[in-house]
Amino acid sequence: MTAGRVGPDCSPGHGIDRTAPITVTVDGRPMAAFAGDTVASAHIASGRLSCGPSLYLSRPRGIVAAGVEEPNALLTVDARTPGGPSESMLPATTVEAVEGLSARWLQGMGVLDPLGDDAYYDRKYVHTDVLIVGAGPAGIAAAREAAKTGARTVLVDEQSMPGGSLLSGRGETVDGVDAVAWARTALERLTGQPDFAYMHRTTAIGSYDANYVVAVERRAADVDTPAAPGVPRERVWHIRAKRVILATGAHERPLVFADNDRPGVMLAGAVRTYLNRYAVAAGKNIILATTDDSVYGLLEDLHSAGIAVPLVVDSRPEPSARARAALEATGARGAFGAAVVGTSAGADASTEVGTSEGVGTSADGQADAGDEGRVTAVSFAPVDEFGRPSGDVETAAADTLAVSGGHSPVLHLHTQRQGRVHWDESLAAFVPEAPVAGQAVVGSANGAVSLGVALEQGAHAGHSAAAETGARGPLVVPTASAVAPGPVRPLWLIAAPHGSAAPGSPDRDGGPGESDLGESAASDGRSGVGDSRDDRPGTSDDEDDDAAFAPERWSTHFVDLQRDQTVADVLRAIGAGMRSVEHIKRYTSISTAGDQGKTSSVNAMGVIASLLEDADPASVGTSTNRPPYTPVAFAALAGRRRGELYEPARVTNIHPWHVAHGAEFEDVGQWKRPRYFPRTDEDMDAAVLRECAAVRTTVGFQDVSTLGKIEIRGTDAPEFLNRIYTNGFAKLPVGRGRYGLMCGADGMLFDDGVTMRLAEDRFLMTTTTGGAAGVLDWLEEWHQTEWPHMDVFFTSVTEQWNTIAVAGPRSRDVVAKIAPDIDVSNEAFGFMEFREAQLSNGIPARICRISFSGELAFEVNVSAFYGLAAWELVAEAGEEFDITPYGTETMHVLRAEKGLVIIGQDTDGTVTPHDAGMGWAVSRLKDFIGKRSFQRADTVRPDRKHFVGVLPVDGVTRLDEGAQLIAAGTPVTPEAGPVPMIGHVTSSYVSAELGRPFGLALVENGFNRMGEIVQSPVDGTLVDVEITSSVFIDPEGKRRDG
Amino acid sequence: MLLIDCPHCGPRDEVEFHYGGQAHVPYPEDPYALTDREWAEFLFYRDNPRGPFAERWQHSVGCRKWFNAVRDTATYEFLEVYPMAAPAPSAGGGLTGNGPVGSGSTRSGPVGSGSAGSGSA
Amino acid sequence: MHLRRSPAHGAAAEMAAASVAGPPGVMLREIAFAPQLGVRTVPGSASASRIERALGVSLPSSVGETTGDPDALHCVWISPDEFLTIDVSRTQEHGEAGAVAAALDDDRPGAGRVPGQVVDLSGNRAILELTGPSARAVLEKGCHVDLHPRAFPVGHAVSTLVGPVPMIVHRSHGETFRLLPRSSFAQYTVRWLIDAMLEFRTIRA
Amino acid sequence: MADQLPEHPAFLWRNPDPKPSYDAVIVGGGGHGLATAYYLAKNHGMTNIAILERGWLAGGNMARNTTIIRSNYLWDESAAIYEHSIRLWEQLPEELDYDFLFSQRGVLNLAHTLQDVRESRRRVGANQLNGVDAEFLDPDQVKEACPIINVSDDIRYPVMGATYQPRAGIAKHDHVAWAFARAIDAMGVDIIQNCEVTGFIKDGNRVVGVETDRGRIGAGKVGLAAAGHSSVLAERAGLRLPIQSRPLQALVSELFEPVHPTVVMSNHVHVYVSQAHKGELVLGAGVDAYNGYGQRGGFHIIEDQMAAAVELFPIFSRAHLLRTWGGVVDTTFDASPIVSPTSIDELYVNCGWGTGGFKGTPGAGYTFAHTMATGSPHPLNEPFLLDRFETGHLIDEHGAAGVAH
Ligand SMILES: Cc1cc2nc3c(=O)[nH]c(=O)nc-3n(C[C@H](O)[C@H](O)[C@H](O)COP(=O)(O)OP(=O)(O)OC[C@H]3O[C@@H](n4cnc5c(N)ncnc54)[C@H](O)[C@@H]3O)c2cc1C
Ligand SMILES: NC(=O)c1ccc[n+]([C@@H]2O[C@H](COP(=O)([O-])OP(=O)(O)OC[C@H]3O[C@@H](n4cnc5c(N)ncnc54)[C@H](O)[C@@H]3O)[C@@H](O)[C@H]2O)c1
Ligand SMILES: Cc1cc2nc3c(=O)[nH]c(=O)nc-3n(C[C@H](O)[C@H](O)[C@H](O)COP(=O)(O)O)c2cc1C
Ligand SMILES: [Zn+2]
Repeated sequence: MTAGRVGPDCSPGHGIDRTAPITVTVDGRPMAAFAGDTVASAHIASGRLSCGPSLYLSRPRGIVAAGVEEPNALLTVDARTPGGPSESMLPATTVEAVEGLSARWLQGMGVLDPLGDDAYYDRKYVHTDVLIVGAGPAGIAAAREAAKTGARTVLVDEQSMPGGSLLSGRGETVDGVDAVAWARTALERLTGQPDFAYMHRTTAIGSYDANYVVAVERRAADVDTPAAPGVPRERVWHIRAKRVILATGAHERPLVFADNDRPGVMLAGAVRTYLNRYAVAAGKNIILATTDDSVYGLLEDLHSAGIAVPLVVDSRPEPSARARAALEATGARGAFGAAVVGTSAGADASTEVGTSEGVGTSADGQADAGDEGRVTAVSFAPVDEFGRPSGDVETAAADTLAVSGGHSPVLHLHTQRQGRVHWDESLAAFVPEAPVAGQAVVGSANGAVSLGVALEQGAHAGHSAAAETGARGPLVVPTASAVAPGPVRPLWLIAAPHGSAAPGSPDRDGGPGESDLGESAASDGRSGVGDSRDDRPGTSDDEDDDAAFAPERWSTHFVDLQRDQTVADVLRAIGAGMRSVEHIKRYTSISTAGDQGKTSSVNAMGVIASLLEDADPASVGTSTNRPPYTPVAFAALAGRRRGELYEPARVTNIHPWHVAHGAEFEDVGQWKRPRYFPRTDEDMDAAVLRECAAVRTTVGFQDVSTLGKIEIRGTDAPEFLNRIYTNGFAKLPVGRGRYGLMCGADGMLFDDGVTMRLAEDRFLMTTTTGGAAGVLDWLEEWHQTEWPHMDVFFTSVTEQWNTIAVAGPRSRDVVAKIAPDIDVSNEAFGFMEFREAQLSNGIPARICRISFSGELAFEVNVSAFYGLAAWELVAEAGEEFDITPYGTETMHVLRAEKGLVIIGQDTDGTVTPHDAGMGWAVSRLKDFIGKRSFQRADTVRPDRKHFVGVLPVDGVTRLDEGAQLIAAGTPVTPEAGPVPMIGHVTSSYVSAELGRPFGLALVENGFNRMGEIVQSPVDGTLVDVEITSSVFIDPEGKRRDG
Repeated sequence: MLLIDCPHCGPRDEVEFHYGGQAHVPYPEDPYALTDREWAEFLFYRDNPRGPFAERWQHSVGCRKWFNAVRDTATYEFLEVYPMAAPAPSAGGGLTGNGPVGSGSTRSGPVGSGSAGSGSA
Repeated sequence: MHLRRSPAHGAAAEMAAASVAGPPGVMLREIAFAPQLGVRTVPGSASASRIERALGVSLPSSVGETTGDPDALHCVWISPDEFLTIDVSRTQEHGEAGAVAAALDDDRPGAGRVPGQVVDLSGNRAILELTGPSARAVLEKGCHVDLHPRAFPVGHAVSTLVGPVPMIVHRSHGETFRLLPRSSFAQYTVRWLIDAMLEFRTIRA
Repeated sequence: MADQLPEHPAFLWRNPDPKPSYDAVIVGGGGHGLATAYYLAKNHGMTNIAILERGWLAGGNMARNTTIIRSNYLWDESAAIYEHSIRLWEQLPEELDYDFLFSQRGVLNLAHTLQDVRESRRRVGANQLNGVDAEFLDPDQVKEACPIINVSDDIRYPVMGATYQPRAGIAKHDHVAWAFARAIDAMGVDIIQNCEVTGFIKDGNRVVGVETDRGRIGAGKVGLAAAGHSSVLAERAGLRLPIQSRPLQALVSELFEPVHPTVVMSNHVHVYVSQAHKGELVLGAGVDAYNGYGQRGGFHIIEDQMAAAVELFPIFSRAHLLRTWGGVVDTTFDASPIVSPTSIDELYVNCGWGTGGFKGTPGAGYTFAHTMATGSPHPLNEPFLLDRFETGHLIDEHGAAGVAH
């Protein structure tokens, strides 16, 4: 008999296809495998157990587990597509073997591939009546009962095939047929049903409020095949379920003894999985160590596969019926009331005992090159009633030690929903206290240790979950032969065989227990540091104890293999004063690695409890499980939110023209707005100067469709607007518009715009581009929550209309051409008026006289379908005047020359209308939102920051937007302390009209500083800046009428 | 992802909603009768209990209607959902703390309606 | 006619190319220029009955409900006092809202003005139509609402999100969903859908 | 073989039972409570004091934050207190004799829009005049400071520049707490864990002690440093605070070999990230929308954060999300803290540090200790009193704190 792959006569090989051989490569070493293998099973099949060494201590390590709980065997899987990325930190036990796969062992720390990832990932939102997590026997039984009622049922399981733990066993039957076949058939039958879905390779990673479960599906066995376009490599499922059934099974725990981290020390369940699922023998000569009955199935399976099992070390004083039967049948020796106290490796050990040649040791007794440090012998000793080794230590040769320290139900998804757990003494495990509302926990996850009970719990849960969603069917409970489990005797901490007392024994005096601490603290509440140092385990007046807790005696008792932390580390944390498991976790980093403590966290609690002499692990408190259950690639969670789909870019109907005419764009909220339209060889400054000059001297046009537009109707609309705007709107005549300001209740400006009165009870409000949605919400909020009695309705028409600003002295000529029906003369068509018109090409339009540049200007509004046509019409009509398209940058310059604010650029949420120089727009007569705030001490201060103009005195320096201002003569010595600042530049441009740079600023007491020279630090020098009015051109407003 | 039972549209995912902070905070009858301290209370002070909390939500991408809910801020569980005009349910006991309780006429301060931005760190 | 441009205008060819016929097919197209009216009124009120008379279709009364003919004039419930009418059998005309809006302003003796609002919104939203056996699967890549026929039967319509875009989703026929995002989102929505449809093209190939 | 973090001291603190009374009691054993006790003892000679912590020490936001330390705030008042804090950080490792991995690796705050650029320049200008090291970097310089950032301009929100504060950085949060705890324990301060304050004992308008689930404890002064739970506590004293408690989430990846040399924050796409000393990427994101004390939030927030991270850092594509969690942050209207006496005599509050109070730990402790010891604020926290909500003199740091206007 050899280690490695075994034949069909020795193993059912549930998980592999012996007819499909493949080759995978690890660290350059090709290995034969079968479809269905994992890299781990292929590696073991190739005769090796070793993986990368440990993270910090560089100790040799081997594969421990057969599933997601694997702490040691981490891989970087090389790119599968040319130019694709590699992926790091994948447990070999979860990487399915596929032809050509190549991987490398890691030392506990991954390497990120700078290539990024072009693979396709996506997301699905689905709803179901019943969601079952886990396709082991309990989950399948639940799915069967739920699905047959017609209830929508989804079953997810992280594995590539159904069956869960059944795949690890053999010979079990359900309803009289082989259990694995039963599972397969059950699912095949269900899969035909329209409202049933079984998703394999799908891990439920998180459980959220109201039964919202997030699951990640890996597409195929291949970790990174060139996916066909649109077929995701991984898909994230967002599942909202009426009922959730957790059938997530249990994870086996290792045992904590000296040198428990050697390659060859494996979880017993994993050894069994490798044997039965993958037809791989982990060793040739295997010792079992256990605290309950769970390893006896393995004993029988190994025996019938012809693998030597000389010994079972069982912590329980007496063999259970199950144990007795299995030992008798296999002829293995049972050492009861005993524990493994250490392992050794090397030729010396292997010579000691041995009927068989050790595996991993070649025929001449030398360790196989790939498996340095592998176990060659196991020491064990009887333990007393407190679990202390108390008797002669025996040593037996073995190449593998299969350990079972008990099983921990997988309750991550339960506790993520704040489900409570309690410590079940008889199982030595945390089990659900009660399920979360709308959920059930079944099978091993719920502490069921026999197949029959798991099936029964599953079936009942599936049946009632469906019934609770209104779907009924007859309940059928699958049956399996019931084996009553024997007792459990947990061992948390097994001292090394030095003959001294084990920790945690109650007869030991002066130990590190909580009670001692309590006493010493109580006797002297202010006990000094020195006193409490004595509370450290390992320091007491008992010399033996001192020795027993010497850290060096615990420095190979590994608690967390992935973080390389031992009992010595725990001792140290406790010695430092830490009592909470949360502190010890953070001090030692136990349970914080990639496996998140799946194999270590309960053991850590057990160890802590023993060291503190607490009764059981529960008394030290549990640490929190957090999503994700297993790690997920960032890219999978980003999904399709990449590149152009990252976030919507909103565009107007005129956008294609802008693109065609070479516009450079600016992001304003989600909108793309043309910033300027450079001509060949023009930079932004040149383009903007040209565009500005065009508007000031002839005519320009801009797409201002993005401004928010809200149509308002109601008899109370005028009054409503009066409350919203700082200035009055009730008396606005029909046919006219008015500029208005809005403040928050705190009195600070937050939006502005022109509102036109279309009829007595109808208004059209415009808002800023970025503020559009917020303003509509603001109106609705006040209406619905504060003034519901008012007759007023609001409808957003932002996208119903495209708006084209036509500005400049020749704008009237252009508008006259495109709207021949209307009289555009100044007398007939006054400022802030509007007209309904038909454009020369037949398009109906509403034309307003509004100016944001100070020039004569019009805005042409057309239904959005016509936006582009109207734009082209304007372009054509304006051609003879050399009409120039302009963007936001030019618009900003033009309005700045006129001293008009841009909310959000010239204001920052701390500016009142008065500060902005718009006290004229604040009504004294009526109340409005924010008005009361103007009476507060800080808002009545006369020296608040005011909105002013700034002119660099040298006439050439363009200040940075954002540049700070200081009073002239202020020493700029920040080293000596803060340099007082009086304000900052909010806007700054070069003006074609003024032939110089200029800016706008918020300056302390600015209205009273006109003409004052202040300074702005620019690149280490101080630039003199004159404070001026914010209005730079045409203060009388003559240009407005053309 | 909370599941929020819009009184008009039924249960929908949290992403469709906008949070509005404490419910039943009416705009003061006469703001000018308030001291600065009292006005500050209206602007900036909201109850912040751990446990049942009467709060406002708007179904912003659905029906756009505001409504009230009592939600446990410790468990995130919705205990009740009710229209804007309905009085605060008695069920929540001290759920509205010392905030003024209006007749369905409610108002959030800027805190409640402030958009949740990024954490700053 | 040539003066009009629909919101997804430039994407017609791409949409056609992305469409997959036959099982597991899914096809995408735009329904352009259909008249849409935004209606604000409370059903059962005097305003509502005037509007219903003027429209010739009754207003739906609860979430999800649509009234009228999905292939001609129909009305979508948006909120207890907000509705959208859509007529996919016609092209919008100038003054589309006029007649119905006028019903609210009725100044004949004894009639009088009533509260409410009717606004032409024909250009406000794009109408995209996703059809085929995989249409639901495409939408499930971004739609939080349950699209199972039991929860979302033919005739059902809701305002929700598809991906990051707010829109109305209307199941007009068995395998047909109409999607109505605001026009400025049309181009993005088309890109998003075409990307989501890719999988089905691949499967067929 | 990876390097292990520096070994912790073998002894940190005692676990005493509470005494019947103390000169001062600090409620809340997070970073701020610990730092307050430290400076009360160190600067004001008060050692007969206790920290009462309802759970395990520093298990609140102190255990949960993304550990970013910087002082490049916009307004003078903020820059002053945060810069003071950084200066204390710079001396603490030595002063506390504890290598808590304070690493001044610099912080980049990215600008993705023109308005971001304006605000960034404004902030940099203000910082420089306030003596805070700061500069504005263009995209190429951003790339130099952090080579793994995608600065190409064909992404949805290209990087248009960044502010850079070289003296900013990170520290190992738990170790910071333990460093303070060890120091104050040694000075005789009692750290009392598993001791929840359930009420306040008053004599007239003066607080004279607290009720706890371990009995009454007398106190000459009481300071609240309970972060996310301040409102709940204050209400028990009959005090209302302008605070809303919100969930804020963060996450870490598995360990990876170092790729990220600095700290990057982007308010616009809502993500911030550094690589901690052990090798895990530490990321934070947006606040969940609603009030909540659950120390958890919604997964959509995490997904948004992942999308932003992968857009900005393509190299993170196949980094693995390892763990997500939440804290409870106490937000104020102006995104600035409150360090203040209250209307109740000898009751003081330190709260409202919201999403950014880790960096303020020493500064908060320093000023709060001063306020408690003397009964009146230190000049540094004078602007951060409760009365600002009444006068309207807010210190609106939303820009710097990340809520875009
Ligand atoms: C996810 C996240 C990321 C963050 N990132 C950063 C960052 O990068 N940079 C930064 O500067 N800041 C950051 N912060 C903010 C920072 O964590 C907090 O501002 C800061 O920790 C608050 O001070 P604290 O440490 O004292 O709070 P906490 O640690 O929360 O301390 C308060 C303590 O009070 C205790 N307490 C509450 N009620 C009672 C009671 N009744 N009796 C007794 N004790 C009580 C709590 O148990 C808790 O331990 C982040 C926060 C979070 C949640
Ligand atoms: N203590 C014991 O003796 C012991 C221990 C283990 C198993 N068993 C036996 O195991 C069987 C229990 O069956 P069961 O159905 O309860 O469990 P199971 O272990 O058979 O199945 C659980 C399944 O859930 C999957 N899973 C776990 N978490 C998941 C997640 N988050 N997302 C997706 N999939 C996830 C697992 O991969 C597995 O396939 C019984 O036959 C029992 O006798 C006994
Ligand atoms: C900077 C930082 C780094 C962290 N690194 C890890 C880590 O490597 N592994 C881990 O499991 N958790 C890590 N955590 C998270 C903590 O384990 C834990 O989630 C956090 O302290 C909140 O506590 P809770 O999840 O127990 O509620 C880290 C937390 C922070 C703040
Ligand atoms: Zn709704």
